[in-house]
Amino acid sequence: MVFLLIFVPLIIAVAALVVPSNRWRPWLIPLAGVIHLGMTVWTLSCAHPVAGLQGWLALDPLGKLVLGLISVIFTICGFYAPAYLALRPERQNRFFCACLLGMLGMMTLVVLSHHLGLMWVAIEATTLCTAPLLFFNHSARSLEATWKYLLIGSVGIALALLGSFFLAYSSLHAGLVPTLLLDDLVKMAPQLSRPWLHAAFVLLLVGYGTKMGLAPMHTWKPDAYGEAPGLVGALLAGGVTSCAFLSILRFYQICLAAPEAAFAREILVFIGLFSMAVAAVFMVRQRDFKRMLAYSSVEHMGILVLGIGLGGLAAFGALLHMITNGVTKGVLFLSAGNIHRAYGSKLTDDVRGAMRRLPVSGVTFLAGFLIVTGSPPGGPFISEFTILTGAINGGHYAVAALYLAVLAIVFIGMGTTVLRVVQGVPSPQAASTAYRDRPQLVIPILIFLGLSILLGLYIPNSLTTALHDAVAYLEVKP
Amino acid sequence: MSHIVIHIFLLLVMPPLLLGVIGKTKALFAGRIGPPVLQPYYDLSKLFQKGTVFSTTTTWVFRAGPVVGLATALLAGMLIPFGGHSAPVSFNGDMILFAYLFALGRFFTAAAALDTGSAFEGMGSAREVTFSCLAEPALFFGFLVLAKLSGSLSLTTMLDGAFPLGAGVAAPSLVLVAASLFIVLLVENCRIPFDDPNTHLELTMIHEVMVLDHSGPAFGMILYGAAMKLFVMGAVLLRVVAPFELGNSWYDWGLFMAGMLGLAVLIGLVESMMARFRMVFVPTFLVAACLLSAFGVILLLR
Amino acid sequence: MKDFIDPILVVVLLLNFVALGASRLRTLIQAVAVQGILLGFMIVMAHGSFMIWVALMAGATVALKGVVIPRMLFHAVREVVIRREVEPIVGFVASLFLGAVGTALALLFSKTLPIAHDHMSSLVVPASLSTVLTGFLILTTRSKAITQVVGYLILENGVFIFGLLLMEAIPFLVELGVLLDLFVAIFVMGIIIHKISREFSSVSTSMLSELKE
Amino acid sequence: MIFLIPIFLIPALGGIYGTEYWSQQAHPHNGRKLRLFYGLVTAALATVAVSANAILFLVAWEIMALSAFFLVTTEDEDRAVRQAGWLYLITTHISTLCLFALFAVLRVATGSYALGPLPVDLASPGIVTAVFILAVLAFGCKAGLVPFHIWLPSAHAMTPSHVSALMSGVLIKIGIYGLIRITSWLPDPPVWWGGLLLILGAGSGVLGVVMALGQHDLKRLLAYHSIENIGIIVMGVGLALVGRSLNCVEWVVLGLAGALLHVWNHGLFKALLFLSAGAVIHGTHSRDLDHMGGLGRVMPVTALCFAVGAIAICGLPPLNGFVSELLIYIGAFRSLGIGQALSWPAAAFVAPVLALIGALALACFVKAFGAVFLGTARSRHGEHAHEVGRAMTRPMLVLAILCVGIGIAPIVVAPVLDQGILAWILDGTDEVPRVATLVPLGWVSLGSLTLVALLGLFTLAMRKRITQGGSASGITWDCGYAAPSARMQYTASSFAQILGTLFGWIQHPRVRAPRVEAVFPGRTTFKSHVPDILLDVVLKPVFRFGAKLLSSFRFLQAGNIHAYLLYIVLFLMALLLWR
Repeated sequence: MVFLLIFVPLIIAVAALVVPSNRWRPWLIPLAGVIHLGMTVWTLSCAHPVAGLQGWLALDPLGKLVLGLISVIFTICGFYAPAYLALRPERQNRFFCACLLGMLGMMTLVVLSHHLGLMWVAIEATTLCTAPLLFFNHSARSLEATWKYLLIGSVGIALALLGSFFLAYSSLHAGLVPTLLLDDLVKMAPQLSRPWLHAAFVLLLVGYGTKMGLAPMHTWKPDAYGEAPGLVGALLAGGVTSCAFLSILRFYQICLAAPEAAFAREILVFIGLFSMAVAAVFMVRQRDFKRMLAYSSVEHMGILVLGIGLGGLAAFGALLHMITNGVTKGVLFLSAGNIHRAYGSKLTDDVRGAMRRLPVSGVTFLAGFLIVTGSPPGGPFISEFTILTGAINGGHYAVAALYLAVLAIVFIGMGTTVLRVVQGVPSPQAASTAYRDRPQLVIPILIFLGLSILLGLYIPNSLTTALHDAVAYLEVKP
Repeated sequence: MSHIVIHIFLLLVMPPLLLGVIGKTKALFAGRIGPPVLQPYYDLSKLFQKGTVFSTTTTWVFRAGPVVGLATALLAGMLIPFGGHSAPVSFNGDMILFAYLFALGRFFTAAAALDTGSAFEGMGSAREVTFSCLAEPALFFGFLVLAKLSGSLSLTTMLDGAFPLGAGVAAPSLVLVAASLFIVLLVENCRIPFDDPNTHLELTMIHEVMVLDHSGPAFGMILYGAAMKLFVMGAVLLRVVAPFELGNSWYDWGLFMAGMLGLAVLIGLVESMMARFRMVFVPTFLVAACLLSAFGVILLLR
Repeated sequence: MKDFIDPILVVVLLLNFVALGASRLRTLIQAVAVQGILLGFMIVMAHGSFMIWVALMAGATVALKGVVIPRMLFHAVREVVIRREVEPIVGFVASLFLGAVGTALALLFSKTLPIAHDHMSSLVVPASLSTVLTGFLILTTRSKAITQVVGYLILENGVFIFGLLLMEAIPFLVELGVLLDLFVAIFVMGIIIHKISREFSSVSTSMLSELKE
Repeated sequence: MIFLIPIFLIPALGGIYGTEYWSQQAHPHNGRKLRLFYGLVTAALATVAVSANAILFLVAWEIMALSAFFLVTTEDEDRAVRQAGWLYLITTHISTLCLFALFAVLRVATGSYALGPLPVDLASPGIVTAVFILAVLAFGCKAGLVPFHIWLPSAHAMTPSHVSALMSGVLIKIGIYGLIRITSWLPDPPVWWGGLLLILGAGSGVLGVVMALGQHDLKRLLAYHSIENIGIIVMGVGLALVGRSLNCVEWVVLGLAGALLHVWNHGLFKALLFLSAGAVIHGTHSRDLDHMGGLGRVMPVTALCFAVGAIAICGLPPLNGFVSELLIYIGAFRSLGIGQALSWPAAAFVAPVLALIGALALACFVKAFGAVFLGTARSRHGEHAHEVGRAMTRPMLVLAILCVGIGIAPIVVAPVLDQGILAWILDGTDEVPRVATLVPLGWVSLGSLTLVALLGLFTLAMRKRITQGGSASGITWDCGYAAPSARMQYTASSFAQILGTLFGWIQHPRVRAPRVEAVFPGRTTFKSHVPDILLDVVLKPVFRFGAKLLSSFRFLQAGNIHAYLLYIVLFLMALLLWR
């Protein structure tokens, strides 16, 4: 089963390279999504532990959350893909489809791998798969974005590799058998050499933080999200970043087991707040609404890291936030993609009155904005509120105050841009483009939106249990 | 019961007399003989006989102005103790009703003035409402002092001359309040030096300019209501300044009437001796009145 | 065998300085290629015995880092570059100075970390760190896209040097995966450089600053 | 409970009104949307008022806030509407964030999301104070208390009128509801809480009415009066809170009864005023006071209703506004009996402040009423006005009758107020006096009835005299000027001019006045505009500066990949040196 989860998308990716028809090929994406989702559901529901390759691959409670999330996001995005690609008949989509599917396989591998080296390989592979996706538009701007993404991402990940080596060396130094197997490392964590562990954690945080888009390593994000199709943005912001987050969690787990919690928490809280603040700074007076979404992603990655750093209830909130944010980002990126298609521009100078021009996408864009900024009754509201409660519960009053202040600035900054886009009257040339909201293009968005609101109103028991399991798994007591 | 009848009788009959006394005082002071003291009664009866002219721009508001003005003044009069006698209507918080009744009257008088659509009347009503904005706090500071001194929330007991805290505590505050109330009285009843009821220069008037367009019985009602307002406020001031009682209730009535006439003479004297202030100084004096009575409150803080 | 590692590491460090001081693209790429080949040798030496997978690993490293990737880069240079100078943002002398400072820092920093002396040469950690820093230096101070690729390669070399300490811990498959990833990354970068040169008729990344706030 | 009645009453009446005011035929694009959110906001309001769980409260709260946002932006093609909506959205979101913090603190203190009184043993002073401050911030934003009122004028002015009625009549009251609820849960309030509320209330009251005086947009004017009335209500709450700290039950009863009754009353008469204003706007298609005039003759019902609302809002007898202000007044005067040296003047200053507010409100409403309904039309807008249909007049009449009803027979509502007060005083084991025993409501009724009787009598008398004496009609006497025109009337702006100069230091009017140079000056214009002191004079420049400051960090993301890589190195080194 474990292998199937990884290889089915890869096989379909190969098939995508082979299928000749530009028109039918995109349908492989929802097909892969559905199969993957089905297998995921089956895996999640079966009781016995899923593992393979002598502990190299295993599905732990954290992995379950992320696996479910990426599978759902990919499937919904998958159904959006054929309609989107049909809008771009002039573009050859062979590599696009293949890379998308390859990305799914690699993300699954990241989630499942319990060997830190293997995980590194998988994450680098997602980076490489993403590059052609970003380049889909073949414009000078997209070229530039791809270059920056690739170089910054690779450099960051190289640091993560160094960090992984440091970690292995810390076990070696302690006179243990050097290993990169997660479970072994957690077990022997208390004996690990502290200076090496510290250095390793910092390197890994910077490395995978680059991939996740934490400030100040986030610089590729606005460029990449700004130039990529909305579909890719949704997958990056909801899926790939979650995978990077997961990999940070893996190392955090080792730190907690070490026990070096104080050190790790301090750094995570600092980076979290710093990312939120940087995102807020750049969201103010942002004219490009896709770049704005990128900064929003930076902000929410900051929230995730902050919540984990605060620990306890806030960690629960952070894991929930990973899911709610991922789903809501789907709403935002796909809506933004539609708006971009309809207006042929993503600058607020040109884009006005989206609610009139695109009755569905415009409204979902606005709704997504409100939900992602934490307005009840959206999913992020519950998670952000839980993180706040966790912060106050832990006595971090200053952190809570900063958190709220940044949320307010972000709301103001983001709202200015979003309202400019959705309200008002569209210009005549915007109304004349061929694009119209079609069911295929909006139903995936509506599903995302429905999920997002549902999570705000009602969290299923199974999800709550899964989250509690994950927190318990993460915050092992030494 | 008989006291209530007397109260109502005095309230209905005596107000124009005050106007007559003021006019006579001014005339005598200027060395003229002046109109008879009862002249206001003649004026009123003449006005009530006359026909009325209504402007084509006016509505029911214009007609309501005089009616409300008179009715509120009358009702307010019922709340005030005349001399040592308690008011016919007295309950906790009646001073607020007292103040707000005049406000209601003002609302309609000013609205009626605006109803004519004339710039002059508009000017008058603007001035009226503006100056009352400053007069009201002064009045309420005064009430605060009285209520604190008497430990009561009703005008009758507030003004009964008994001060549980002792006259030594009361006197300084009362002097300040009396001064403040006198200013308020002059302003609210459009007397010199704040307003000139006799001038013909519309631009300089406050109250008179508001009623330029009223005629006949309506105008009569306005004059009557204005006189009653003067009377009622005078009665309050009188009790603050001189809360004396003679012991015999009938003598008390006599003392009250004498006091009111004395007050009228005082107003006449003030009007004769002072020139009208420039309009821009009126607010300054009202603020001063506010401060006077506010100091009255502060003195009680000891 | 392990005794040879130290001298080789010194050569690697010297190559860092060559890379920093190189004014011609060819020199730069050649320096990296030599570094790659030395890395392959060191794998064998670090392990101390000839096993099949060690030989395979070393062979793959030499082939990729020493031959294939440098050839790809040379090809790219021939293909797209009109001017074959390095075009530094910070001058060569200054870069060399910074590189020296970086190496000193790396030495100092590795002093603060406890090192298992009996296990391996004491030069591995500082050499690795200083190579990483050199990589960063080239990445941040050279304006051409190709030089940045080279910088990335040097950075990776630094990481690989550290990996010498952990031959037992890192399974063969993972090593191969890492190498494969590296290769694909460079390959994709090469493609992009090609596209950039067509798009902008220059490979200087200073042209690539269209996307900004 | 007390809040539910207006929550259901006013939207219902507004809904009927809306069928004509914003009919589907006239507004095909947004009519449906408007009605959807109108219903949604009502439901959410009711949910907020009954919810006993923090999460439910927040969800309902936000649905309410967002629906109101969509109501405000009904006509989003208009730039001013968009700005108003945006401003509203920012403030309401900040209020929501404060609520987040509030409920998070409560949750930490009690360990659950259930809302209820905070047990004394769990309440450390720090937590209680934090909750109180956050409550003032959050609910103050919603209620439009100065200095959190910035959103209110433009939001009220830009919405359809029945929505303004709903917002002003009910929505902002939910802020008061929250404040009253939260304060009732907290044990042992210190005196400064009440003092703070008194000061904020007084500030809102005076500032609101002074700003209202400067307006010449009818609905903005009404909106500023909402701020004023919220101030009055908060003063009542503050009085009650001070009373609770000092164990003076009478203050509590009077202050809270006044506040609660004023919540009702303001709901009634402000809704009435907004609906009347809506009728005027429907008839004239303008909101500018200086364009109107003389509508009393063409729109008699509306004029009557507006007059009733105006009298009620000024707190004049015999209408309902008087009763609630009377309660607060008596509460303030009662404080005089208490011997404590510094507490009674603090409470007692409420009385003169209320008097000042009342007088200013009167000035303002004479201005508004006069400028809209009296005199003659000042522009084309006014000339084409017509009376509105029954669907609009009937709800207004119902509200007017209710205003009169409460004014004349306040005793009817006293038991309900008693219930509310008992619910607020949780530890009310000792005897709580009834409202009716503290305030002579019977006398008030008697006074009001006498007044009405006198009015009737005098009216009859005058009518008789007039018919006997004969009457004629002619044009207004203009002191002999031969060619009067409608434009020579005193305008709303000129009406408020003297007060404007008195309060110029608060209003900061922006005036563009012509200089008269020649003997026969040419055509010229005069413009004045009173910006909101906090928003336009203080906050906007601050925000602009803030945005500029933040934008100055833009250079960090200048597109240079070398710089980006450098950030990574530097950050890495900084973190390595962290310990």
